[in-house]
Amino acid sequence: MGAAIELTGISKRFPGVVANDRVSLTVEEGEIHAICGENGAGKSTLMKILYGMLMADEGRMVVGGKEVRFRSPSDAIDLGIGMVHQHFMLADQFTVLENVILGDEPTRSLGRIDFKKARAHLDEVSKSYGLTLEADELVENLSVGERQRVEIIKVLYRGAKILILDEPTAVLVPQEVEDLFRNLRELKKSGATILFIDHKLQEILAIADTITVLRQGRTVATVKPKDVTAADLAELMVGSELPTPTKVGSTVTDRVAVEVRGVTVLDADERPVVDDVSFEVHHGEILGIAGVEGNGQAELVDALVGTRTVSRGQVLLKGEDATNWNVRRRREAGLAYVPQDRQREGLLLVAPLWENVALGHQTRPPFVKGIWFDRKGARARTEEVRRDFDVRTPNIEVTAHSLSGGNQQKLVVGREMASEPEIFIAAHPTRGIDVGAQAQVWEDLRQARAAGMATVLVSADLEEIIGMSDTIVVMLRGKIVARLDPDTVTPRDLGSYMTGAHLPKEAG
Amino acid sequence: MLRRFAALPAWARYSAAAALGILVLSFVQALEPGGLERLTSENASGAMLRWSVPILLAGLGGLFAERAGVVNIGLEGMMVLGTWAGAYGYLHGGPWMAVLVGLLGGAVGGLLHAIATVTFKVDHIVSGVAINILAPGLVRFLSQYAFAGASGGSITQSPVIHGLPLVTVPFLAGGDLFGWKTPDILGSITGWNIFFLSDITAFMRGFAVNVSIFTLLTLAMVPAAAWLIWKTRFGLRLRIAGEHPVAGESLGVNIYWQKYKGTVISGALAGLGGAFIAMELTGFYREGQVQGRGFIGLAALIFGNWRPGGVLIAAFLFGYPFGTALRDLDGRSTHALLLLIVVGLAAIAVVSFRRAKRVDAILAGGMAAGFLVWYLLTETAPDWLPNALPFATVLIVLVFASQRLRMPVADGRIYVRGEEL
Amino acid sequence: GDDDAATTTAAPTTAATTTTAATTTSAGETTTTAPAVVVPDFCLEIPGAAEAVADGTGVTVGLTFDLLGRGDQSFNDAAACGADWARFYFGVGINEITPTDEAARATDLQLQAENSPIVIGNGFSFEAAFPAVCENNPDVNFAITDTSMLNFGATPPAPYCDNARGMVFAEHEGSYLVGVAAALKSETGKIGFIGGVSGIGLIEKFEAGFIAGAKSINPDIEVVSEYVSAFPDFAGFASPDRGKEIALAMYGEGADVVYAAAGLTGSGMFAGAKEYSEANDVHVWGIGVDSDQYLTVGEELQPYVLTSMIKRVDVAVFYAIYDHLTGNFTAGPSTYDLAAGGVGYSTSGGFIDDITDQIDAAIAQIVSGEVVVPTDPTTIP
Amino acid sequence: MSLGRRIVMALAAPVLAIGFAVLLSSIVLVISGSDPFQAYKDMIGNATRLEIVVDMLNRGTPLFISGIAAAIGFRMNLFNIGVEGQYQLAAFFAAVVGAHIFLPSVLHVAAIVLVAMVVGAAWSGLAGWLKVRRGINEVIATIMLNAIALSGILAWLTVEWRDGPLTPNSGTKRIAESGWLPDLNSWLEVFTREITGGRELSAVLLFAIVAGIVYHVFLNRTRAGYDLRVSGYNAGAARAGGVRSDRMIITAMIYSGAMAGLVGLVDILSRYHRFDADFFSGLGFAGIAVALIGRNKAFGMAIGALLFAFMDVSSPILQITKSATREIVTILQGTILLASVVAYAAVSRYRQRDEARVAAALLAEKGVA
Ligand SMILES: Nc1ncnc2c1ncn2[C@@H]1O[C@H](COP(=O)(O)OP(=O)(O)OP(=O)(O)O)[C@@H](O)[C@H]1O
Ligand SMILES: Nc1ncnc2c1ncn2[C@@H]1O[C@H](COP(=O)(O)OP(=O)(O)OP(=O)(O)O)[C@@H](O)[C@H]1O
Ligand SMILES: [Mg+2]
Ligand SMILES: [Mg+2]
Repeated sequence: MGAAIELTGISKRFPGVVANDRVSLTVEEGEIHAICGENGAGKSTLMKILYGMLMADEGRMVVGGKEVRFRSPSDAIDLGIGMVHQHFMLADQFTVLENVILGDEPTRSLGRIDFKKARAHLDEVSKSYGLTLEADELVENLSVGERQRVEIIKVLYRGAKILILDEPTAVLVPQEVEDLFRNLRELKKSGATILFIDHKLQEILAIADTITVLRQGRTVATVKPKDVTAADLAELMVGSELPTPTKVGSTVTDRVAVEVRGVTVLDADERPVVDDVSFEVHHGEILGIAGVEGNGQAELVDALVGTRTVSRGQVLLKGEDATNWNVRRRREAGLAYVPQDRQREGLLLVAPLWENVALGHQTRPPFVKGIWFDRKGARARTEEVRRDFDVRTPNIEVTAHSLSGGNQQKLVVGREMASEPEIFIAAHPTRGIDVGAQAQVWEDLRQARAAGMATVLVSADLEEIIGMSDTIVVMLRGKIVARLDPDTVTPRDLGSYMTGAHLPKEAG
Repeated sequence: MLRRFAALPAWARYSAAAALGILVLSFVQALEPGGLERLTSENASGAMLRWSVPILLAGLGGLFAERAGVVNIGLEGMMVLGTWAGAYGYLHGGPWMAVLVGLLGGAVGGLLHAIATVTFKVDHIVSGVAINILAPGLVRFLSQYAFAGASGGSITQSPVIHGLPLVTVPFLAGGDLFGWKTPDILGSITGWNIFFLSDITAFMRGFAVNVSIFTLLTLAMVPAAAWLIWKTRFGLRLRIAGEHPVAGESLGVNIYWQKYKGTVISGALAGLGGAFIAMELTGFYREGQVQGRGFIGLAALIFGNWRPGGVLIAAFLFGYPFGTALRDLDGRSTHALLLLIVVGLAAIAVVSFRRAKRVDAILAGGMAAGFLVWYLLTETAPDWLPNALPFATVLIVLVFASQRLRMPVADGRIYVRGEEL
Repeated sequence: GDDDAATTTAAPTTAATTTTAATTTSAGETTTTAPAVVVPDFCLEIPGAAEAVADGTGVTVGLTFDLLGRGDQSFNDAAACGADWARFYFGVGINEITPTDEAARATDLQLQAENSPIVIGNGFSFEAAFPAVCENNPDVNFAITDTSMLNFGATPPAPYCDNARGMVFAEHEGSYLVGVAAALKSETGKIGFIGGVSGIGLIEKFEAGFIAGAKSINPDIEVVSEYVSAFPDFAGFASPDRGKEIALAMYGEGADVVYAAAGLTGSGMFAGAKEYSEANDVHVWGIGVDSDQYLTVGEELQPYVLTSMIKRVDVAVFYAIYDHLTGNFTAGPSTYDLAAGGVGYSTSGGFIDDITDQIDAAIAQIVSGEVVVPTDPTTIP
Repeated sequence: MSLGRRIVMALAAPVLAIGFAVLLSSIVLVISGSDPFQAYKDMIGNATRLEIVVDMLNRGTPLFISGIAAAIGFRMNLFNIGVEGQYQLAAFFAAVVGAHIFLPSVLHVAAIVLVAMVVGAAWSGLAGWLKVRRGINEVIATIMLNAIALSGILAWLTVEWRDGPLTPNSGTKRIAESGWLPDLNSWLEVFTREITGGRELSAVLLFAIVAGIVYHVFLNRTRAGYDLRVSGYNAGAARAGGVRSDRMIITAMIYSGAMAGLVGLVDILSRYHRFDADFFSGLGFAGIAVALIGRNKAFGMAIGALLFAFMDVSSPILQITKSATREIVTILQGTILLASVVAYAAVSRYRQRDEARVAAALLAEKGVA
């Protein structure tokens, strides 16, 4: 049979970025075709072009043997293409049914929605694919896995024969990934073609029939899973050996820098999201916190930094009870912080770089002289950060908005490191930055560690956690469920602790 | 108990709330020294109705914009355009033309807001404020040419115009039906003078006696708006623009178009409200006659939790003290309203106390005590009270309830096609 | 000289244009015959105007309206009539300015003073701005309506400037007359009074006169009074919507004649009278104020305008200009009472033709001093 | 970006907006049968007279201060619609207190100013408190507080504290002369001829200048100003950076209200020396317009305030020269406002994109990946 989709020479440029550079891709009918690549490789862009959400600058698209030009997603939907986006596209305040039928509502006279018909159709679809859902439930009340099911049903409801799934596993726990894969295989059996984006090589190898690798906007290879190993794939993705974080010797001292004693953090509904957590971090030590996202790491970090109130327990910084200190006081005591979401918590996008570099340190030199904000000092420090952390920017007067994501991240890490902190709280410090910069951050962390900095490192990158940490703790549902030695633990082990497959070895 | 109440169907909830309101009013007026009957009279509800309609229209206007994610504090300006356009339309084609042109006048304001906020991505508040400043200047200028030549017209006012016909509903209030005078059911029951029951019928009769067709049409818009927003394709697509525009876009819904629609409808309704003021309340266009009703409409929208029924209740809540105070020839009705506030605050205090919200309970209790003292120490209320009362009421209610309100998630956010977040 | 007159007359004010379009030629056209000076036809004749002789050629009058401007069918139109008559008789030019807000009043007056030798400020709102302006322009004559221009801060109260005239009216006397009419026409024995703004010492005069006049006919008559707003909220003068609601309430409570001394708000009362009458198959009345409102409310409402208390702002303005032209301008308070023809009542519509004798009798009593009309409603038993 | 380019970018929006407004107004004037050039000539001719310049400065002063008050909020992403209520309430209390205290001249004036600022700050701070502690959006809160202040509190207190006989113009007791601010005529006359017509250049102008400088320096050059700005840019990042954005909201509202307190002082300290029915209202909303036109920048707002003042003060001449209707300035003002907010939004989006493009192009040039 022919190809379901044939893309040839697709290019897409954004201001300053070539997201897709003459990409070609052929997807056979009825296969599961995985697309992988680094962050920013252009995967989502390509898929959005295929789905009509973006228009390619150049290139040809052939769907089902016919050349097409999409002007909006409706055009793609009409040809049986459906897409599940990287970020959920669901309105919390809509019911499942409303979310599903939106844009394709069965109507009676006067534009009345025929809810009865819609519900019947929804039931039919969900039954035939074994995806059960409560049609009248508000999406607000659904779990992540359920939401994903809604997304998939949304696509199936429209009778899509070609499904695009953009990083569907990113938010799922392994159990849910299993379920998802089962569903995908079902779909394949019933004749669907599936395009599937993923970063996790093991998953790709497990499910894909064909794999296409993108790098810097170009197609670098199309391979069959049986012909490659994970390491091969990784090399295809980044163009070289993956740099591995390694630490040299131990610099752990006996002076405690951070002590967390039975800390509990409650969410808005008074449920514990961090549940009775205790640990110590010494000067010269890196404590890695591993865990599937959403298991309390973010809240724990907030509690350490002071942006979230601790309901029970204590946080001690350099021996002093800092539980009730505000952020500024903690920062002045030598704490630095790389937030996990740089745009939300790290940067002033509309402000020039030198104002960004002052943020969090504005009460101390070189940013302040008496009551005055020291612009000269701030600019000088910014130049330093730019140089030392290789922030690629024409000058330091541009707004943070105009930097690429990786450079934004480098700016944030650089500003925090430049303050020579004694305590460093880093949430995903290398997320979204290129290989060279990644190695650089690791090197900086190592140097600071040697100089006595105590680090709390939260990361989703298991290699990073294992390679950088002196001690690893694993968080699951708000509790510390394991303390592990990085020298002996494997990523596979770590993964099973994170998903709760292992019983906790040491109670937290 | 509240939960069980919330589970009732909408019509039952609204009737129960209305009955409760009238019950409280009956008590309050019975307690007023010397006794009163007028708080629940048909005149009271008639006046309330007249004074509520523009607020209701403004609130419904706000609803359509904000459901599409566009905050519209330009309602005031759009009402101003409506007052002027209504008068202009009347002078060039009579009352129905006034309705139409008033609607169009407001819609032009809405369109301007949409162009600024949707196409040019101007901050919603900024654009709204600009429209509020622009509108009065514009109509003053236009009046120079449209009205200043005519008899009775000037740069600040139009010649006299008239409203739509008044009707009295057959059977309910004894209106004529093809020349036959029907029985007056509500009137008869009121005549029996039974506590509470007669209060209810008297109050209801105010909705049926001598009401303008314009008023009736506006009231009909409430269920129509609810139906449109919750039950139709139009509404579903409008709402996605306010809740999660990117999701809508990803399913082929043109979000810009939704926002344009919502904002233009918003302006049109506000314009209708303006036309109502000019035609039905004032009898001509006159500079400054909107008097903040656009802002009150916005408050009604929030108070009504972005729902048509809620907006209706809020509009009544605002219209009632205004209407009552105007018909209050001896100052005692307004005084009785003080007691109403005491009752309301006391209820909040009790509920807060039972929910263990101590600060709220003390705050509400303290305020209730303050108003009670005021009530007991005076015999009439000052003239300014009705002007300030509705605003104070909204603020008080928001102080205790703003956490319970839920506005459309993406309300007020600038949406750029192709940009996530 | 000639040139000036030509330009001012060739650009007739808008109100004038409409009424006699036939006689006006388009502005700027060179016509051999000077266009006729027109006065809107709702303007009343000025008593004694025909005998007043003065030459105003080349003199401009700085006519400064209150915020509503010309065309308000009431107060400002009355002042405009006075000036229009002055133009008609004396050939003066008119510079009209309507301030756009409070802050503009002072600067607008100053601008007038720089361009005209006589400046009229219409309405008490100019009171605050006047003292400084009249003091700073000693060569200009100022006349302001509705306030005496006395500085009550001084003891005894003294005029602010010796070039400013404060023109006040005996509104209580005029209101007495319509009170008489109301009592004579009322069948229910209950009448109403709607005041614009309480607490400014002005509208209470109307109320007192009205009540006194009504009681002079029927001592048992019941008068319900209501003010639309209270100082410092001046919205009461410009809220027909509220006026209508209040009127409806009064008619609903049995009053069958209501007098509104509330500026623009009064038109709402007439609308209320119509609505109430039609809905209840009765005929209730409204009484107008300041100008003959029968002429301005529009045809549909005319059947409800019993009469109007007329305040001759036009007369005051006309004679201020006349006095200026003839060099007889006097400063300080000047009162326009019944005897001076400053207040009166209207008969348009003919609804009170049957009782004019009684009203005229009341006039005679007041003019002769036999009856002294109270100015404070609280002093009326 | 080069300096030249930056200047072009900065000026593009206002120039476009004003040009558009003038064009539109001219078209309107032509349609309505007037000669726009004559009208503008009359207005400009009038405005270049010394006396009108004084009027313009007097009118522009409160506009500018009101603009700053609004801008302090805007810089923090707070829409303080409540300047209107805040300044009137503040002026009232300042007038009442000022009339009842007797102090040596400088102290007397200082006390009046202080009262005005404190009252304005308190009323505005209340809105801040409602936002932070009770989650009420400041737009709604300030709209409600405006109404309560104006039709409630002021309506009540003006009656309670009025002085002298009941006349339409009665107001609070007049402030003793020690509490008056001397005029600046003699200063100005050093450079010009004598000012005629008894016009007095209000010394509140000096307050405005100082306020403008303080506003600029405080926000841009001080640490506390940095904190304030940062939480306006991005509250989340500010929090992580040790700025307590809750507190900043209340602080900003308090600063804004204190500034609003100064708005009414031209009337109180220089013109009427009391609060009365003639008190200048509407400045709060006009100030919002000034802030929007001036992009919250002190200099821009000064230009905006003068521009609006120019139009207000010089437009009545049109009623005398009869070259156009005076109301044309309302069109002009409204269009400038709307056109400038649209132009700013468009230019700022263009600039962002341009910056990103330039940044990326520069990088590509350097040959880095
Ligand atoms: N709307 C946009 N405007 C400008 N640049 C964009 C836009 N969308 C994507 N880009 C840029 O295009 C490039 C490719 O982005 P894309 O989202 O396709 O990456 P991706 O491969 O999906 O990455 P990830 O794994 O992080 O999802 C990136 O450099 C990104 O910054
Ligand atoms: N939605 C968007 N709208 C406009 N510009 C965007 C958008 N998303 C990204 N960009 C721009 O695209 C560029 C890259 O952004 P992004 O954060 O996706 O980079 P990245 O690919 O993660 O970074 P790097 O290439 O350094 O690893 C930046 O210039 C950014 O401003
Ligand atoms: Mg990316
Ligand atoms: Mg992606």
